Amino acid sequence: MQQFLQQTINGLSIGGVYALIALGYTMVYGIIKLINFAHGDIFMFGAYVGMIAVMNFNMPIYLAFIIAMAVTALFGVIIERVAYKPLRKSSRTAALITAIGVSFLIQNGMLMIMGANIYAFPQVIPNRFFTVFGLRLNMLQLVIFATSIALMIILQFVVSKTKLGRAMRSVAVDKDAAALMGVNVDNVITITFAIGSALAAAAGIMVGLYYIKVFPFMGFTPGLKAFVAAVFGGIGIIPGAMIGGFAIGLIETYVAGYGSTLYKDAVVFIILILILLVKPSGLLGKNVKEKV
Amino acid sequence: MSYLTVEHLTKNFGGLSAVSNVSISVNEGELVGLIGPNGAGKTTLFNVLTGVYKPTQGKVILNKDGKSIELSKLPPYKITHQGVARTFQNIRLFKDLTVLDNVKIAMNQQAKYGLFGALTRLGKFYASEADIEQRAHEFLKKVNLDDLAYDLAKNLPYGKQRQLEIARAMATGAKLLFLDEPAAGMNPQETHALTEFIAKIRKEMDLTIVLIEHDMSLVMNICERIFVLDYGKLIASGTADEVKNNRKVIEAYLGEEE
Amino acid sequence: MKRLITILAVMLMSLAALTGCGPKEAETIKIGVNLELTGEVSVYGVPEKLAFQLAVKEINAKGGIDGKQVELVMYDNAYDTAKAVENATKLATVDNVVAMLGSATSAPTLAIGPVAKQYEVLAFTPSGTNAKVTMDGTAVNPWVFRACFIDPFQGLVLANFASNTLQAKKAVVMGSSSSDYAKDLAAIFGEKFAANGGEVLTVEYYTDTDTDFSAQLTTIKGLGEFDVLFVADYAARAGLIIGQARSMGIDVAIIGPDGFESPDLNDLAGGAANVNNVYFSTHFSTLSTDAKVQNFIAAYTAETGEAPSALSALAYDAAYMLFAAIESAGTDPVKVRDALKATTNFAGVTGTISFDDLNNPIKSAVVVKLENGVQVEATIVNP
Amino acid sequence: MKNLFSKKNLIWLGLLIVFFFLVQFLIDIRVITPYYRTIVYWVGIFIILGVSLNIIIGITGQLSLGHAGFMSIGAYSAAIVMQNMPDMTGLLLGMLIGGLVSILVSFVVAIPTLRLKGDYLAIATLGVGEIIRIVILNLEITNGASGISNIKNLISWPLLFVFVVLAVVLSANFKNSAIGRACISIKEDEIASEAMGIHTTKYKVIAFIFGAVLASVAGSLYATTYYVVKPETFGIATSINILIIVVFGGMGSLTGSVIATGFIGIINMFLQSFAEVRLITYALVLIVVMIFRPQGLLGSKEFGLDKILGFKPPFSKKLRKEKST
Repeated sequence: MQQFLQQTINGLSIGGVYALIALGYTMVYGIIKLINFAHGDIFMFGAYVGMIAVMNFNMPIYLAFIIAMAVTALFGVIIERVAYKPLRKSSRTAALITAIGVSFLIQNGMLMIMGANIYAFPQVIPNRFFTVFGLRLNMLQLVIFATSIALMIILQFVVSKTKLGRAMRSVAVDKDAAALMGVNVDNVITITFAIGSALAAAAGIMVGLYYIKVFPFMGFTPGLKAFVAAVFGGIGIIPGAMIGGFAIGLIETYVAGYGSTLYKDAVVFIILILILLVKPSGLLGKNVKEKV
Repeated sequence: MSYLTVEHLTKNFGGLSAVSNVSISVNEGELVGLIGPNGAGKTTLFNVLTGVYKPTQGKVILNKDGKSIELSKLPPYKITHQGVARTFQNIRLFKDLTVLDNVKIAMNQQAKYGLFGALTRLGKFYASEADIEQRAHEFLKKVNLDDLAYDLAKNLPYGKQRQLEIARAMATGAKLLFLDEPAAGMNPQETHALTEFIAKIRKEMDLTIVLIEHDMSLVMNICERIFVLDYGKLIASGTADEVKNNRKVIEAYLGEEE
Repeated sequence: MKRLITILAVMLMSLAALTGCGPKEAETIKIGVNLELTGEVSVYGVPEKLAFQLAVKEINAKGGIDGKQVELVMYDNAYDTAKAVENATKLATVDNVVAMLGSATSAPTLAIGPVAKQYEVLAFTPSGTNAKVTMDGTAVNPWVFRACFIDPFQGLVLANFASNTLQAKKAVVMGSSSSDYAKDLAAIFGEKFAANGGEVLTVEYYTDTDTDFSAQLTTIKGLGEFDVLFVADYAARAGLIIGQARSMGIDVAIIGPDGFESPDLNDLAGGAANVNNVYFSTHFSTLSTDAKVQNFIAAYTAETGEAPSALSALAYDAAYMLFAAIESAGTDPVKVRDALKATTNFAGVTGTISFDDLNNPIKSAVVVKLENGVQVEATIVNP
Repeated sequence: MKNLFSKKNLIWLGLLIVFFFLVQFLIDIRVITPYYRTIVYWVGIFIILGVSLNIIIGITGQLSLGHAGFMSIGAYSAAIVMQNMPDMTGLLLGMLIGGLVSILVSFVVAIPTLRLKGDYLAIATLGVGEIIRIVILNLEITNGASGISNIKNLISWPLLFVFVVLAVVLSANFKNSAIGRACISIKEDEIASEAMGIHTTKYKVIAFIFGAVLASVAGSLYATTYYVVKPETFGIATSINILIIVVFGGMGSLTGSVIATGFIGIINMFLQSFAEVRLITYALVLIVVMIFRPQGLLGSKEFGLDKILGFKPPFSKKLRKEKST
């Protein structure tokens, strides 16, 4: 039982990471129906920026967070303007292929600039442990968990209660109609990418702090799993990303802990396929049929 | 038994009833119209009749060659195999293919070879392909589109696209056609030409036609019977004159008057 | 369309022009290099590239070999076997190199082997540890050599070290399921440790892309007491495992293979304070007082700005062994192969090296102890 | 005229024979050196992969990102059989087994996943590719992470030529048949296609299986060309490399894929020394092509003899005239 609880804690802390990345995925998908395949790589980019800020410029960690989120937001906006915007009218397949291209470009660009070396993120926050009822908890785990929930609540508030959120929702429903109603569609999409990318950067730094390892391909697998998480919870739905993230984290940990680690990733993909088949709109989603 | 029988058909979306308890029958060779204000459930009814949606309740039965077939249990392609075809409100041609290919695809069932024949080109492949090609051309001649056979569907003028869509539906070998707003977006001349076209093909090919239309001149001109839907319910049926003078219909179109 | 045809025609013509150049009288000694320089695996290829370049720079500064300058012809195989075959074919038939160095990992080297045999140009891998690398089916491939000891050897060394020096009775093994390195090591270690009278409680696998090992470590912790944790992996993951194990309160001795050796190990473990009671087997120790070793460390650090790893040391030795063979045999690839094969007691930075019948080096291993992330003790272990 | 020995078919046949002997001659006189031969082999194998993926993506419109998974089935089948039968019989037997396993796997995969649309399908197939890779990584018979090495090298220009021609001709026949038309109509408009009486699921599954089998054959050739098969070779990166061929050559254009593969093979050769640039170039190509020429090099058109020799189009795929687009 103790072990089960410990595994649950382990699962929730990985899940928090997936949830953080999934939030960005889901926001972008919710607004422009694009699977931003490069989102995991934007997360990687954010981790690098944060690391360089701390390591080379000796910034305090909170400043590194702010800088990394700002730079990565800008990076996300540039990607959107250069690569995705020209394709807004094209098929979704074309947009997805472009996103794959962008993902490869960021990975290999980073590889060229920083090399394949694995960097260790400076451990600027001393990682403390607590033992509660015989369970070992650690500070960063709690921070990741709390941050992901806090960000989810803030985002949900922004989208459902603010003027910006209203504009976002209107763009999500019908871009042309939103434009007619005086919403600046381009700006809304830009802001969406900026927020999504900034979230990814925050996730990148937290992962850097917790898991230490920073390298050009670090975004690929978590990115894929976060995508699965977003689909699981209902892509486009902010609380769904959260629930999906934690669910995938837990499932993965239980499979690794009690089943076979070897098939851990396979199980995640099987879940993805099952979800897509049984309820493609995800746990919290509503089914929408194509209009004939 | 009439040719097409719709029995107590209901289609709900979530809590919303788009079509409720509609019963209709259409006789062989008839041309009937389906009218009603926007959102009355006409297209939904078409979608249920052609298998795109499954009905929540009720049945759709086709009587063909003395057999009755329950269409509401079949997927769309099998309904088409029963000689029932349709057009769409917003034209759905295979835009990047030629006019000829659009028709050939509709004739696909007539191919007399399978995967093996297709890959090796042995057996009946060449004969069957030549046959389909020839028939497609013949068919296009019949509907006056043969001179455009090698044009891309998307490059056709609007009126011709509508015409091609009807022709393509017929090319499946259909005897029962559902036309969803065939005259939408047309000017009076085009509508007139279309009216003549529908009348002509119907006679030449022994078709039964059900059409949705907003253009009353077209409906009143050529439809022998008219059904009126409002809020998903059938509120009237009969000849053009009968419907025109029905109080419920006037209310539905003009709003309730005291 | 016309433009396309023109472009294709031009390319074909330039292709033909390229083939026109036959082998010229060599003014320099060309040595081929076929390494993983891009992609994820370039972490292993790049240090070897740097070591090769260092060795060539040194030998050329001393006037080259027999008065001829040494030139490296370097191609990237990106850890892709198809590219490795293409590169090897090009080096052997177009560049007409005297010998080929590389690749750093086993898989591309396994693909290079048959090409080396077909065109009779030797391939020398500094660090391809898979036992099959120098084999051609069940017989030896006479054209493939390596500078490192093979996986089974390290497994034996570590099992003996655990049983004899650490007096361990119960062991737990962790390794990556996507690496043959880990699988081979884990298997041999398990056999030998059991033969020594110990017991392996479990073998926990994970994948190369994992960064969170808490699930496996929690399972391990649930198994009860054990004496040693064997992590059969490279520093990229071993560092994380050390850190996460220590933070979960697993404080038994952690042992590992040569892959542990990396300047990043301490950082990845979350700080040098976590790297206590850690041992790993390796090819050379920076603690060595041998002047050769110290010179190499100084030169490499000056040249690249980084401390050398075991991979760069092995590559450095491979380069010098090859130079020695060329010096004694000239530039005929077949004679060079024979000369390399005949290498006896070559004094390199990774030990004194001769080749056995299977073209594997005969040398002893070093087991290094880390306290607070620093090498404090080096024991030479023979299996 | 409309039969197997039509004038057009005979001209094609003649051209192929001439091409075959020309290349063979160039190999014999060593103008095509062993190194260029390895490039030719790469191009041949990837032509089969490109064409087979084009059937699924370009013709049927189903974006699949797991193609390398099916390639690995063929590669491993050949490798495993050739462990015990290191000769041509072994290769062909391995190819056959690989094909059968691919049919089985692709069928099991296709039935549920092809119900999905667009980007969901893409992600699901990506998942399938990864699952295949993970299974291979953990099986005993595939030798896990080490993969299988020391595979007998049996590749030769005649062998490669036969399979490439076979794959391309079969694919072209597939495309220019009632089945191909059904597939194209699904890509154009699935709902209209269904309304025309086309059993869309069936045709999607057929196209998917056909593509998977060809990929598996290419995989078998890969195994016998490169001595070693290992799980990483068949990851997402390879699937995307094949996708680049399809996108670059033109979705729906088989000849486009053939030309694109040749082109990429030559570019690869010239960028040999600029390895880092190569991957970045590919990524850029993908993005730039999608933005400026989403239909690829040839679009959905084929590079054929009809235009050159002035034949009447046998099927109306070829346009007599093209109006403003």
